[in-house]
Amino acid sequence: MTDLLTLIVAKYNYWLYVILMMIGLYAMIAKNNLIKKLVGMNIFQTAIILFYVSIGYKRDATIPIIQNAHGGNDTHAAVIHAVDYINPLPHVLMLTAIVVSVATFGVAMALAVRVYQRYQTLEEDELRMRLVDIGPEK
Amino acid sequence: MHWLIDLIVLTFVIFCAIAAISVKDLLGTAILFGAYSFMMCLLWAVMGAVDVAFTEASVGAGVSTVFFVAAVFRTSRRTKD
Amino acid sequence: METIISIKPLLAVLVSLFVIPVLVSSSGKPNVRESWIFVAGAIKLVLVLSMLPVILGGKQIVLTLFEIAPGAAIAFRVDGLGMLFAIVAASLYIVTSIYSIGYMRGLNEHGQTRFVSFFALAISATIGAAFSANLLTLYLFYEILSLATYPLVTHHQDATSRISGRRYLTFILGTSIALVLPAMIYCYHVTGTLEFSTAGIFTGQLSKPAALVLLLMFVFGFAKAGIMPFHTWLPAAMVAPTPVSALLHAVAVVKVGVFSIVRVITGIFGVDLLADFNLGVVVMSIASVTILVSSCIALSQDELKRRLAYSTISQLSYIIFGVALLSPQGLTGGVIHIAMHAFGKITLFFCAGAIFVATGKKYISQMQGLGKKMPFTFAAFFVGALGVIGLPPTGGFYSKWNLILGTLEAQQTIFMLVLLVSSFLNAFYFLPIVFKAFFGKSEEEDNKTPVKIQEANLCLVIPLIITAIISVVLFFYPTMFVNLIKIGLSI
Amino acid sequence: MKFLGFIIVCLTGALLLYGTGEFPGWGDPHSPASIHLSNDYIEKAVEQTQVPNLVTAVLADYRGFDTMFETAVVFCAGLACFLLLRDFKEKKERFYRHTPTGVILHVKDSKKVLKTGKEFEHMDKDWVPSDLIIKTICRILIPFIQIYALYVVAHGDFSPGGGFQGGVIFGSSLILLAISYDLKVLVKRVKEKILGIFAAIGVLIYVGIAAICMPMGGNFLDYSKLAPLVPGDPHHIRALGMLGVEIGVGIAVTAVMVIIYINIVSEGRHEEGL
Amino acid sequence: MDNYPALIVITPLLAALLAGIAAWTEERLSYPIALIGLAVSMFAAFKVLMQVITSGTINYRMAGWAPPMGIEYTIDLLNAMVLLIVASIAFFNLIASYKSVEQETSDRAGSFYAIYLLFVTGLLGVTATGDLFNLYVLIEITSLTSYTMVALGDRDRGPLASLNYIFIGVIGASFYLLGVGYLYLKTGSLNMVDVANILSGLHGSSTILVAFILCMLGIWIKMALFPMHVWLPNAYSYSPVAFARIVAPLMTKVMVYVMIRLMITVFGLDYIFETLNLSEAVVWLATFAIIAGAVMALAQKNLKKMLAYIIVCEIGYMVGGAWMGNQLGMTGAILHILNDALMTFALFLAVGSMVYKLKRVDFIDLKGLFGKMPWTMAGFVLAAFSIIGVPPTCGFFSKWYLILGAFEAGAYHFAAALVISSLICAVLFFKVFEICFFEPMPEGHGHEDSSSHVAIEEAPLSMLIVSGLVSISLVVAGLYSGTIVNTIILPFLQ
Repeated sequence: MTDLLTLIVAKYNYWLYVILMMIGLYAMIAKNNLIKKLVGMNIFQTAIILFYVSIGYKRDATIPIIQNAHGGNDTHAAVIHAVDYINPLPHVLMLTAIVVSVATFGVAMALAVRVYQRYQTLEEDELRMRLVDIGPEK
Repeated sequence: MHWLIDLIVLTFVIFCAIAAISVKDLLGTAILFGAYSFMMCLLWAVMGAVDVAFTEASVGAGVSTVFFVAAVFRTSRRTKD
Repeated sequence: METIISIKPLLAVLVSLFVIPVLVSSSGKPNVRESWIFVAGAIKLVLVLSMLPVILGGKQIVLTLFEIAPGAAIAFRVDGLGMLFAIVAASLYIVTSIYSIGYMRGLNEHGQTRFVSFFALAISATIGAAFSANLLTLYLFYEILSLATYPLVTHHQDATSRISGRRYLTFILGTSIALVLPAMIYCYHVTGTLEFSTAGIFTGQLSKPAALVLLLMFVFGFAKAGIMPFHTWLPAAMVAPTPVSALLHAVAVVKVGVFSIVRVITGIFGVDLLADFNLGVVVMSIASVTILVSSCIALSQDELKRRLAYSTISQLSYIIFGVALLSPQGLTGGVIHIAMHAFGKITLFFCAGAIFVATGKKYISQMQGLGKKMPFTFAAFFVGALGVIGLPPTGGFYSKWNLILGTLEAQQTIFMLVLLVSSFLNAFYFLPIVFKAFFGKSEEEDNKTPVKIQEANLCLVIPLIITAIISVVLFFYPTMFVNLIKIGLSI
Repeated sequence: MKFLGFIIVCLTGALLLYGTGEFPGWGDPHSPASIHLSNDYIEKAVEQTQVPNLVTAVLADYRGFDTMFETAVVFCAGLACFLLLRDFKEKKERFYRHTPTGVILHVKDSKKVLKTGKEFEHMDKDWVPSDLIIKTICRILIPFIQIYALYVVAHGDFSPGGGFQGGVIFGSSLILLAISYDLKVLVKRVKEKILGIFAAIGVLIYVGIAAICMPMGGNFLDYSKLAPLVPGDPHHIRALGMLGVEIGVGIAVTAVMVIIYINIVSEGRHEEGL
Repeated sequence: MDNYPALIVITPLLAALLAGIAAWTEERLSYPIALIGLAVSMFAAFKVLMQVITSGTINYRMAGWAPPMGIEYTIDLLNAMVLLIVASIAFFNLIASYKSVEQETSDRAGSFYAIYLLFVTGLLGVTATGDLFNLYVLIEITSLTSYTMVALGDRDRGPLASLNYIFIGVIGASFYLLGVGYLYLKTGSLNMVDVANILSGLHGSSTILVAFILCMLGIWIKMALFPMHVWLPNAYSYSPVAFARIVAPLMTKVMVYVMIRLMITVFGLDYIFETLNLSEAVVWLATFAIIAGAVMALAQKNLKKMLAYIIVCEIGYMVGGAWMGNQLGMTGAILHILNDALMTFALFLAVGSMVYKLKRVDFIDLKGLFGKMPWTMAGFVLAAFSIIGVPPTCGFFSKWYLILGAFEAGAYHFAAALVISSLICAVLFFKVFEICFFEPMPEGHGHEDSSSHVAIEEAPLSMLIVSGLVSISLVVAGLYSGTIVNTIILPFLQ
């Protein structure tokens, strides 16, 4: 029982991330409205970012900014313990991932506007009907 | 203590996510999405990822939401699902 | 065996390839264009013949171009068999070129530049196939030939030729990809080589059922050989202009198919292996069925070219039949029939074309009495028919004689019967044509409407006379070909 | 589709959960991720780069190559929005307000363009600008936001933030201008051409700084080789290089954010919108 | 100078930025800038290939940091080959595309070139990098640019197709990112070689298994392996010609390269084929992909769509070969990366010329094309033969290795699928040839009112020259495939 409890405490948030990802994925696949799909896409991406960030998390450690880096003398700078600082690498990766996701989001929004301009709707089923209406492909 | 905050915020995040994809008003979705991003940003701050949190605060809760509202402004607000 | 490395086989293949750009660029000037064809054809023939003494001296000429994988290279090797085939193809190419000038100009056909270009490409591929050192190279040229002849077959660009072209490709390309390619790669997978050798490439890796399946895949896969039921492309391809039918469907295309099968039987499996497994009989039975059935069908055809086509199908199976006898006499008879039949059949096709150009007649029933108007044509036709039937004084007799001896040698008496029966059938469907042409009454005589019919122009008549004469000459001097075969198969 | 989606989601979820089975516990300081590389970064970064914010150090130096492409992605997004939405045709319908009387004119012919000035005011079809309070407050706020943005860029080496965050904030301030007034105000102040060029120049600064290292004898992005070019303490040259790079990122991001916003909100016409 | 590895990727990026600036100041300059950028990149790629062949793998440390701390470019024979393919195809396509771009996106050509160069940068970077996360960023660059381009081509359907492409593409990229996350969690590193070293002690781990599956799924989605191919036909047929011509030969091939790289360098063939034993299932999947792609191609009425489905089929070839679990299959797959890139490029070059002249390429629009555009059609025919697998074009030789590999692995179904797909391709292409050859061109083609009728004639010379070069290279690559295998592929695999 305690094993299970420690397991839950140690892992529960990974499970919740998975749930979050799946909410996003479900919205991307099953939602009818294109904007909703985009929201799903963003949820999916942020959930992954969350996953990465939590890889980097370390108990009893502080943010990855070295204190007194330039403030003290040389002896001071020498005592940096890796255990005291959170792993900066996932943060770096996720900064990049966030930028990528916002870029994709922007482009997707622009496309959604274009689609709406052309078909006056963003619902997938209606779009499919419009596509049938405009006839065979050129 | 950490994990308690973490759990509470995480629950909020999931709640916001579900709400954002199930509201029938797209402007509502935009706002809920902003809230979701902000919660997410809190979560990251809790985990010590200040830079990421900062970015998400400015991007996810800021610019993305603005883009979202702009897109909703140029398209329709209502949706069937 | 002693080998010489020489670039000659490559040159012989490439010479008509290099001439294609020249042909295309001189498309506005027909005379210039056609003289180039002759130059190329002559160079080709000279190159081929220049290798002849070496081969007759018991040596081989080899040239490896590209090593694709160990044991599978694009390489040439000139041996007796290849030499025989190359001589036939190269010499008939020149003759056909003369003929096609007459034919195409006589009928004022469109797209003549395209026609001669692809013709040159096709003959390149034929020589390449003759000189292939291994199955990969052979397959390569086989495929090039299939594709190069497609525009020739469909030259008229009308609905009929479209259907024929479709059938042509379906059978030839389809079988080669679906049957030959896997079989070839399987051979390579098992043995690690595709090099032709008289002992065969398999050294005990093959069980009898596997060998049977592979053999059948090859025999049917090389559908250019026209083994039934993959023969229907051949009559269909007769929509092509007659020079195409003549050269490609009496010499190049069909003979490449047969030649490939011969190569596979003698060079890949090896005569001994097939004899051990007793698989020759299987191939012989298939060939026999084709011989008899197609002869019967030929009897019922009224269109001359179609009758010739069915006759070709049966004659091709003679060759396979002979090789499948797996005895020295049978092999000799089969392989030499490649040459003998080529000269005989091309004469017949030339005649059919000449008749068509001169009179516009395609059907045998319309040809009564034409012999008096076109004596040279029909005389040549007669010689050609004798060659195909296998009667002296033509070369055809020699090959048929050897085949019959081969059946005796291999103690397959029943199959000798097949040969005899089919020879009778051959006689039945050819000789009446000649007879009626000379002694029957023409429609014009019945109708009393004088229509001026005379021999076709010289470009058409001279080639057919030449081939008829060669056909006769071969009866008296077959030695060179026989020697080539003996050297090629080391028998 | 819903059912299919549900099944795919369940399968993927199950797969992911299966993978968590062997995860180290959350926040475990001894997990491989926290030991292998991160210790090197934490312990050596300050010494090697003189930048106390480890994230910035890794972002702009150790993995500066990633960041360069990240900026290229942003540039690409800007280009994409321009290519997709920009429409140079003028809209046919226009609305004008006669300022003295408050009468609104609806002009349907695109050729008739009224001269806007004291008498006539061009107004948006769909968007009525906010009232005075919001306008005023925004006007006061925007300079502060912009200064903050500059601070974020400049101080990225020492505290959270950096070129990207600063750029986004600066971009947001301009967007705020558009929202509180209307789009025309923004378009008038920030020319499209300037934005387009700045988006490219920002990235170009980054790539340029990185590329100059090559003729200076170092590898691509090796800031330490820039020392002869820059006066000052060669000890801090990496930090300086990073600052330069961050400024480039900031410029590019600012420009691109505004480009995306303007194009989305005005459907590419740059005339009227939120 | 030994900065060539960086130059390969940097010059297109620089050129993209300069072209972006030129788009706003002096638009005429953007084309020469792009051309110069790609020429330099191609030259650098060539230099690198020569260097790798003579002196072995090149490691280039970005910013001078030793891996795994910094990002490293590891260029071995496989990379170098793919880099040269990508750079040269991009360069030659640019030469051929000047007129098409002028015709299709004249008012924003500068931005178009910038996007084009960014796409090439992404592909080159994906190929050159030795870092798992860097790979992700670069994949996103290629994706983002291709999303844009898809929306630009067909005004009616493009945006919607592109949006759907985004959804699928993001799922693919995110799966890959997740996979890398799982890997990172277990190994703590992102450098491919470093990760591989650590992984060798972790073979039994379920996390690594999931990471592997996620990475593969992500890459498969990006490369459009059946049944994850739905985005591809639209993406290829809606984008502007100049872009379709480069995305079709390169995008999927580079993704196949990534798959092979992950299999060989990161996870290790031992892990995949011995510990996991997944070979058979994936080869079956590839078999279905081949058959499905071929059959769907049969149902198409538009040339571009048909070619797109043929690419789906070709992807099956490469995936199947790579997963065969023996050296022959892998050789075939790698050789097919080169060959397929060349032959799809040749095909799309021809199609591009047709689109340039005809505007639409439904089958019915192609009537009588042999007469009107003989040289374009000659290139098309040669490329088609290569796809069918007629020797001596290069398509035959990779098929040769693939079938040999299938025989060795006992995967006879895969060999059968290869043969069947060849037959179907033959049917497909001869269907097109028949239309072009037998049916006369109708009057007033492509325009409802015959007053604006323009005579269809041969494509511009720039297109023809490139088309001719590529067609010749098909045969040359075929004949020298033995050399390629011996100098590049076999040394790489050993």
